[in-house]
Amino acid sequence: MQSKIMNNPKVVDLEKVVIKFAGDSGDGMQLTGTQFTDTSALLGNDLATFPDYPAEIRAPQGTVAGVSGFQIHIGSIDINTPGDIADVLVAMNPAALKANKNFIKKGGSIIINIDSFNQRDFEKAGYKQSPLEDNSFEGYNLIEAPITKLTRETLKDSKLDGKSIGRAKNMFALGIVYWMFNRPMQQTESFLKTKFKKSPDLVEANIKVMHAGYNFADTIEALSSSYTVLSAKLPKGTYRNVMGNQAMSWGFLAAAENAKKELFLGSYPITPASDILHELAKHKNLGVKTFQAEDEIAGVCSAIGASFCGSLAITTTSGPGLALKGEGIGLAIMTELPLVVVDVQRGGPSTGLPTKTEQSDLMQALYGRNGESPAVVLASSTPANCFDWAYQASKITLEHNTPVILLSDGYLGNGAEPWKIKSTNDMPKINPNVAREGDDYLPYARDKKILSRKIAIPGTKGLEHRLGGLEKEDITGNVSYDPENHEKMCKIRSEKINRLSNIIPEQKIYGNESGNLLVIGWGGTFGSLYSAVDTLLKDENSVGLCHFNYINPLPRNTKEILSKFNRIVVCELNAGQFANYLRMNFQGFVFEQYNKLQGFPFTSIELESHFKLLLSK
Amino acid sequence: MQSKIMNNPKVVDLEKVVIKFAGDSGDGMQLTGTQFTDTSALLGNDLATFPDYPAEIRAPQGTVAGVSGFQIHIGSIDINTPGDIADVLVAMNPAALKANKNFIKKGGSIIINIDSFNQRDFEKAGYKQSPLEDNSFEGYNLIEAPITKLTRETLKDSKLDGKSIGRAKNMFALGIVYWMFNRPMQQTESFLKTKFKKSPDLVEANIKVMHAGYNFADTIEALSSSYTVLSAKLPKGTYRNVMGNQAMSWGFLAAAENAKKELFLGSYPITPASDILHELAKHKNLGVKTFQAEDEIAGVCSAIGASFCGSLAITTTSGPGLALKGEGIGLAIMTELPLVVVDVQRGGPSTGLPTKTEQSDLMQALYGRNGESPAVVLASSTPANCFDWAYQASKITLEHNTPVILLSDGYLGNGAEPWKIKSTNDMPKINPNVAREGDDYLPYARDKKILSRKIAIPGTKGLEHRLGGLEKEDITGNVSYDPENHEKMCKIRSEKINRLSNIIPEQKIYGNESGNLLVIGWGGTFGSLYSAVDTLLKDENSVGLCHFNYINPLPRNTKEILSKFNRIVVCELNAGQFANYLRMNFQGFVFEQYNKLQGFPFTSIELESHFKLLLSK
Amino acid sequence: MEKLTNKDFSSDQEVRWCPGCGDYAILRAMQKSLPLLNRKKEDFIFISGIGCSSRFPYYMDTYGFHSIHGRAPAFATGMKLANPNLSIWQITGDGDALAIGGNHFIHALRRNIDINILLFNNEIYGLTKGQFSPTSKKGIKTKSNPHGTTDEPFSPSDLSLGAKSSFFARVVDTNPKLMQKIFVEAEAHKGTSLIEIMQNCVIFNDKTFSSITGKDVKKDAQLTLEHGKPILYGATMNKGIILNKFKLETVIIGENGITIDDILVHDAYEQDSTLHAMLARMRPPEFPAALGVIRSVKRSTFDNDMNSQIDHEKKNAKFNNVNELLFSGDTWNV
Amino acid sequence: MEKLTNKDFSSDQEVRWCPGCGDYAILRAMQKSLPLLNRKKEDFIFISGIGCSSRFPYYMDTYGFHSIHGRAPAFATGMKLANPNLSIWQITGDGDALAIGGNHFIHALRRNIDINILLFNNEIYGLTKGQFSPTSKKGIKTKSNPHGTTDEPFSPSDLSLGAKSSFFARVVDTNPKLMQKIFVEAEAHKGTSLIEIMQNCVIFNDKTFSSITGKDVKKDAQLTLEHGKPILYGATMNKGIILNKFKLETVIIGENGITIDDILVHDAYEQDSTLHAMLARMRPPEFPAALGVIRSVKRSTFDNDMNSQIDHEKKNAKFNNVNELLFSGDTWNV
Ligand SMILES: Cc1ncc(C[n+]2csc(CCOP(=O)(O)OP(=O)(O)O)c2C)c(N)n1
Ligand SMILES: Cc1ncc(C[n+]2csc(CCOP(=O)(O)OP(=O)(O)O)c2C)c(N)n1
Ligand code: SF4
Ligand code: SF4
Ligand SMILES: [Mg+2]
Ligand SMILES: [Mg+2]
Repeated sequence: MQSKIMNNPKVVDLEKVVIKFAGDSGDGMQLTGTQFTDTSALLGNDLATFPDYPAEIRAPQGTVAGVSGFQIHIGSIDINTPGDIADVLVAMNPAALKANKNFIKKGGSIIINIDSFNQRDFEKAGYKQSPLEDNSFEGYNLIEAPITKLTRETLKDSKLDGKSIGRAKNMFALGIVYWMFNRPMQQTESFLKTKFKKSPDLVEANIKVMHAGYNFADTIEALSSSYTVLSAKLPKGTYRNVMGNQAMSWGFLAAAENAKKELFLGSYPITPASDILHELAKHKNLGVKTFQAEDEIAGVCSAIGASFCGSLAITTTSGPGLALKGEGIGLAIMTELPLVVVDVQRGGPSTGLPTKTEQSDLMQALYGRNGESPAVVLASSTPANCFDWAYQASKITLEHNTPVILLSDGYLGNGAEPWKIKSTNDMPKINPNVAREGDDYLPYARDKKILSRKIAIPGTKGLEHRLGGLEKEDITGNVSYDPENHEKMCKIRSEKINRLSNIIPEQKIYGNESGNLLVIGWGGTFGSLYSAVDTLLKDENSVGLCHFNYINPLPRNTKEILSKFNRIVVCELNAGQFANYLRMNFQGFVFEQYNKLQGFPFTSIELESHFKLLLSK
Repeated sequence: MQSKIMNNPKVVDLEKVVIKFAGDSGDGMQLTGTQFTDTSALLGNDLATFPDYPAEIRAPQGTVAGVSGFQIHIGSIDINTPGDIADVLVAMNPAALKANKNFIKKGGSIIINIDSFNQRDFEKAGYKQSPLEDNSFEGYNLIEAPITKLTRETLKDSKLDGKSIGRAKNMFALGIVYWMFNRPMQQTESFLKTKFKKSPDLVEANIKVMHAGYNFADTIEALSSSYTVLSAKLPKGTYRNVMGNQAMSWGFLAAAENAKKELFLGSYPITPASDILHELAKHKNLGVKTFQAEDEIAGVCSAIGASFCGSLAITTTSGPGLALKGEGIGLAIMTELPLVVVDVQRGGPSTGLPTKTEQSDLMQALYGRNGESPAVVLASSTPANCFDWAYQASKITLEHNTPVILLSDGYLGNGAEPWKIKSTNDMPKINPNVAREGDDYLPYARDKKILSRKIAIPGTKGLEHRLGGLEKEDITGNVSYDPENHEKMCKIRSEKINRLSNIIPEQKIYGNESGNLLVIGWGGTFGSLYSAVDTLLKDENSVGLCHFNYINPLPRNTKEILSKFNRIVVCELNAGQFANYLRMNFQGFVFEQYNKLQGFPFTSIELESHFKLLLSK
Repeated sequence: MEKLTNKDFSSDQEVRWCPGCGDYAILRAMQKSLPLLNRKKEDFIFISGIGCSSRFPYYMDTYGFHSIHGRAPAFATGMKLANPNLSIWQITGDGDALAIGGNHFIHALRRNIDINILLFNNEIYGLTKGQFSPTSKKGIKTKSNPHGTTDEPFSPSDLSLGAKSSFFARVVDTNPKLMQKIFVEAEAHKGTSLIEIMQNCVIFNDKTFSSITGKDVKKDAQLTLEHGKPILYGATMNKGIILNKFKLETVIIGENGITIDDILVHDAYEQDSTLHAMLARMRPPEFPAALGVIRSVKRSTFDNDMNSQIDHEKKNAKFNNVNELLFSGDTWNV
Repeated sequence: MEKLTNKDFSSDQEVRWCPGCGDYAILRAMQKSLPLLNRKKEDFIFISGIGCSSRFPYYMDTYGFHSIHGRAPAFATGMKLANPNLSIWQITGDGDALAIGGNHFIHALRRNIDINILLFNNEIYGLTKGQFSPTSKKGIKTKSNPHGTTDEPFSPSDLSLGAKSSFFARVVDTNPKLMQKIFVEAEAHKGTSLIEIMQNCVIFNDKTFSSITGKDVKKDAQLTLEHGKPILYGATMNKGIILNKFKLETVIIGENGITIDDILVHDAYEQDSTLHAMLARMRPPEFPAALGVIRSVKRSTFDNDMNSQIDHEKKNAKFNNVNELLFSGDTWNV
């Protein structure tokens, strides 16, 4: 083996490190990344992760299109994004190096499986010749490890077949990285024991290879030292690592339990929302009913049917699916039934960039239906708080009997971070607004304050009534073509949502409460905006961050916040939809925009430098 | 027979008259109205009509829900709306009287079929006792005609069965009204001869009854005189009477012919858009292909397929159908194919008020799709100009290869007015932007100026290529997941539409070019806004009307216009969607709103009084 | 349980179909059938899409839902999964079920969700004023194709049997007795019970079924199947159906040596749908049209399978409440 | 016309299916078949929905359209109506065609629009990483139901025959020769030609067809139908299918006095689909699975009917251009 140290390795910042594992789709990089994540989490690091994989199940082996990556950001300090740029890259083949060449910090370490750096693989990656021979990676700490060879060597006495031996090489890479960051291997060992419990040979082989990698790193002295990232100073409590889609699923489970409702999901698979269906489908033991419908329309309609019959009913999808659900959502608005619609946004328009992230369904969520059809719109903003927003969406829909659209995105859904586990006992109560047997029931009579009607659930004696999509007569709920009644009902449907702003908390600001620059964001960009603003605040810039989770209605103090800053910039992963929405709602302000439409999150660096520019002008 | 003249009949304004025919759904009021319309049109009156019928095919006979009405406004002056309030009402039963009691001008004439004013019919209409016995209609000219009896009497020797005889009574009413307004009966006679050409008995009977009605009116002297409405001073030319949906259909026929394209319509029936399908289905002789699809999604997708293969392809629907088409429209945006989507709007949300008019699909047209997916949005504004806007939508979509959404509404679609026939030779040329055999074809290469790509039509040798909904690489059109490319393509798709504003005409103002109050409207409200502003202008108020047909992009001089007025009021039959859209696009203006959500058009009177209020403050 | 009557199932809403519409008779038959089912009034839901027929729920004094066009099977599926104790009746038209709603229709049948579907087949779009539907006879002239349709129609029986329908019955709107009988059998059947009702639209497609329902022809044009009984019809029930190789044939008992023993005996319970499909395809003038319960076979239902699975998982549960899940697996304390 | 080869139909785009995916063989078979059709290259369109299989058009150097999920039949219908001279090939998966796209699928078959549909049936959603599909075997464990599906699957043959399919063929992805033969026959058939391809997804549903395609079993587990030929199979072609009353049975020639004359002769042209459906339903272990062209019957096509109607109307035209229409009827001069 050979280790070309092209330069003295710069000392990586031990407060936080970004590591990216990259290889072919078949190289097991997602598993490697997850293992490193779990081990780091157990050590008490704060962290955030983001997987990045191709749209094809298996794109051609060895090509750039086929590269699968997993990025993890760990720190002893507050971590809010998976990091802009990697301190350490593991590249299992030339394509992985090529795909990530702009994502490695100058002077960072690159661990390379040198066995895959041959002419055939260069060509597959679209390199004419070895990228290691020219000067492309001068200034980096290049660690060339013969990972394939040493894995085979390690397992030469194993009973495994060649294919399985080949597959173990990710464990070698993981071993190297464990050594680099001084991490124990027990967590992964016990994981392997559970995962392959039916095949002790596999367990043994994988553990052996991981240790071989670890020992290899220990021996080669490719790095001047190994690093430690101390545990973060997180609030006291029990933690676990959660992905956004998983947290979202669990939030619904918790809400259903606390509302004493059965949870019903009607859904059709679509990237990147399918994992919510997968996650909930696991938990039949908690009574959840998941219905994989024939399409998105059946997904939303079955949920409305279940809602009418008393379930906490949700439907989950991504952009193109939301387009199909518009008519159904309109019916839920007219019939004023509880319903949560989750849109895990991806790149659009049309099929667009299905595995990439974006925030471009906001307008569709607000207006993608015929007629005046206002719905509550919420957005989660970190992988972990997908839990809270699923819970909150459920609470609102059940207590106000009005549909809620909850926006997440591919970045949140697939991203992960540690979550301080809440007990269901500590969550806000949920009191579904339901009529009971014996009530004097008029389907469209309303609570004076919150303006919501009570629903009556089939099976309840004496409350038989008919709902439907034709305009309803106020109070009775009978069909009505009366002109004045229609106008009145349109106003009620909209006012019901506006009144929610009396109930939801005031919008908070992070940083300065007034001053020079107000940074506005919503949904999945929280981490990057927070990091960027945080850095600026450390330099005592006059800046505040106002990040929205309530979109419709907006918090009641929004206007007040806007009026306290000289300059406002709205940052979104779209062409300016929230900025436009603010313009509709608040006249007399100038909303500048900062937008990105590249299928990737903002980097903190690009935000910082843009904000600095704004602050300096 | 009895004619109670409760008052001296006020002399009706001979410049213009509003007449409303109302009766049971089975009473043939639509036919009666159409006949009066056609006759008046042939006499050279300007006019506008509006049918108003129940959502049920036949609601229970004799009830208010079952009343079918047809309103016509004729004049020797410019007529822009079917009128706010009737000068003459024909009420075939008590329900018809009840349904229209607030729509008759104080002192106007009410012709009543007294044979239907009996206790049973009062009750069906929800009257406790005869509305003629109390003082409700004091101050009106009430003409009580025994229409049923006299019809039977007239036909006592006819060979027709009782049912057919009963059905002829609408002709009696028509005869009365023809007499009142001094109209000849020939047009209707020849109409009857064609319509019932297979049954000479029916022809004879209907003509006989109409004459009986005419003679009856001549005899009874219920009216101090009969009236004449002189022919209007319309520009020279050949005229015909057209309904909005018909005009729209014909506009597409003309566009296809001038573009040398086959016309393809993929559609699924829905009120109030179905008549476009019906109209186009008639004209197979002109080569048009109408495909009644299994649903709206197949409607839009078949149209996109036909467009790819070289047709001028359209799909027609109303609000709930547009909701279903969103995903398909997104694909047309990504593939940059020509496509016209017509939405004849009705009352929403959900099934809403299917037979009533509204303008509440604007936001859906602009934003009802996933991702950043801008489409051209146009709106027709009078029944007759539905022709022009269908033509213009076709021209834009074929020349710019980008989908166009054309908004109409139930009021325009079913309304009618005289149309000065244009020859197809006098219409603007249409030059479809198509690649030819031998061209050096790159599917996503663009015209530098208008930014549109060329389409290549299957069957063209050498231009084989693949389209799809995944993000396209600039120039080549290959699938691309490249971040920068995605951002670039999103910008191009939006810029392509913005550039159209260089090509479309500047926005015009009616009335003052600057001053106190700018009235803004769009689409189907033109007639009422124009009438109201016209009246105010006659009183020398400082007011201008800016009525939009181009919604996206907006005309390039819009901002300039806005800045010339002290006050701006945006008037819409929704909760303020265009006002919000203007707020997004133009900051620094105060847009006041005037909205109505009652399933009916604005009346000129309510607009006038509101504008006066604004002008006085 | 209190005894219910048809009055208990009539809502206070005025019925708004055209005079003479076949829908009235179906409504009456339904209101008379429900009391026979021995179920609580509050346990019924009528769910419909959009169409003339889809207004049906408004006239029933039960829980009801007049939803959106074509999607009723999806709503019904959600309802039944949410509460398997309910008796769910879907009302749908030929356009609603087979045009825009075709997909949900076949998927409901495939899954065998335990609901009852009444398909009001009038071979036309009534509510939107008379366009042809996917069951309209090829060539009829309607507003949307004044030159005659070029669409080959679906056969509701073939399509639904192809989609694995476990229960298929057919009736005409002029036979209230048979409707009641079938409604009761449909409710008893576990799984998706599909009932095709040949319904007359007096306004837009009058007499489309007259070759079957016409007073003059009906004795020879209708055949009512009963499980386990020989397949006979005619004024004196002297005509019957036999199977000759692979084809059905009509015969007259007593002629050509035919006796009652030659006549096919109806087996609605046979899993193989081949013969059911052939019987359902019979049409005048060659054959009488088959009415009654043509197919009724046992097959596990979707709602029951899902609930058994949930019960099983609950019994073998790793977690009994959400807290146990939240704190399970790899956690750590700070 | 210039002679084309398979190379002429290979686009410059890199094929991106998983190594070992059944889709590769189908692609190759298609590229070899098209030159046999004697059509111009520019007259082909490949239209697909979304799914692994739906990427197919990118790899064909013809006109192509990778549309949206489930809607390919609707696009194809518009294409064929717009230009009846084109040869249109729809590529679709079991999810694309039978889940979200079920409605367009059955309507295309009913109308008999003249297109060819290749149904890549791998009994799984490949692209979205392995959820069960409407053809997945009941009980299989997938991500979206880790406890085993409770969905009864569609039988593509029953569903499509129930929807009046005029052409139904079946083939396995391991038999390129038969694929080519069927593709050529499909193109020759006027109407909707449906070809079910049993396609292996190595990643998410590997070996789901192994009881049919397994090397060890395939001689006895596959039967290739040919019109007019007796239905024989087995390594030595000594096994056959007979019809016993209403059921199919397998027999061995020479045993129990069975001779070749007892064996059923395949009639793909028979209008009555009963026997086609029965043959298509055969499955191991009781029966071999039927491959080849199972049904191919003449029925007028939707595109042809529409065009004849238009031709007829043009011949009897009241107006020959739009101006004549605009100025027709009641007009007046000012
Ligand atoms: C999304 C949508 N598309 C179209 C319509 C218009 N529409 C309402 S009912 C109907 C068809 C009705 O036919 P059918 O289902 O046979 O019912 P029938 O009126 O004959 O009882 C149509 C096309 C609608 N309401 N919603
Ligand atoms: C509207 C919409 N819903 C869902 C999806 C996600 N999706 C894409 S392909 C697919 C199913 C693929 O299965 P199949 O058609 O069997 O194709 P295969 O991948 O197995 O070839 C799904 C659910 C989508 N792209 N669009
Ligand atoms: S239109 Fe036809 S189906 Fe509808 S209510 Fe009238 S008669 Fe009945
Ligand atoms: S996931 Fe399955 S179907 Fe898709 S490309 Fe891979 S092997 Fe083929
Ligand atoms: Mg119908
Ligand atoms: Mg599949």
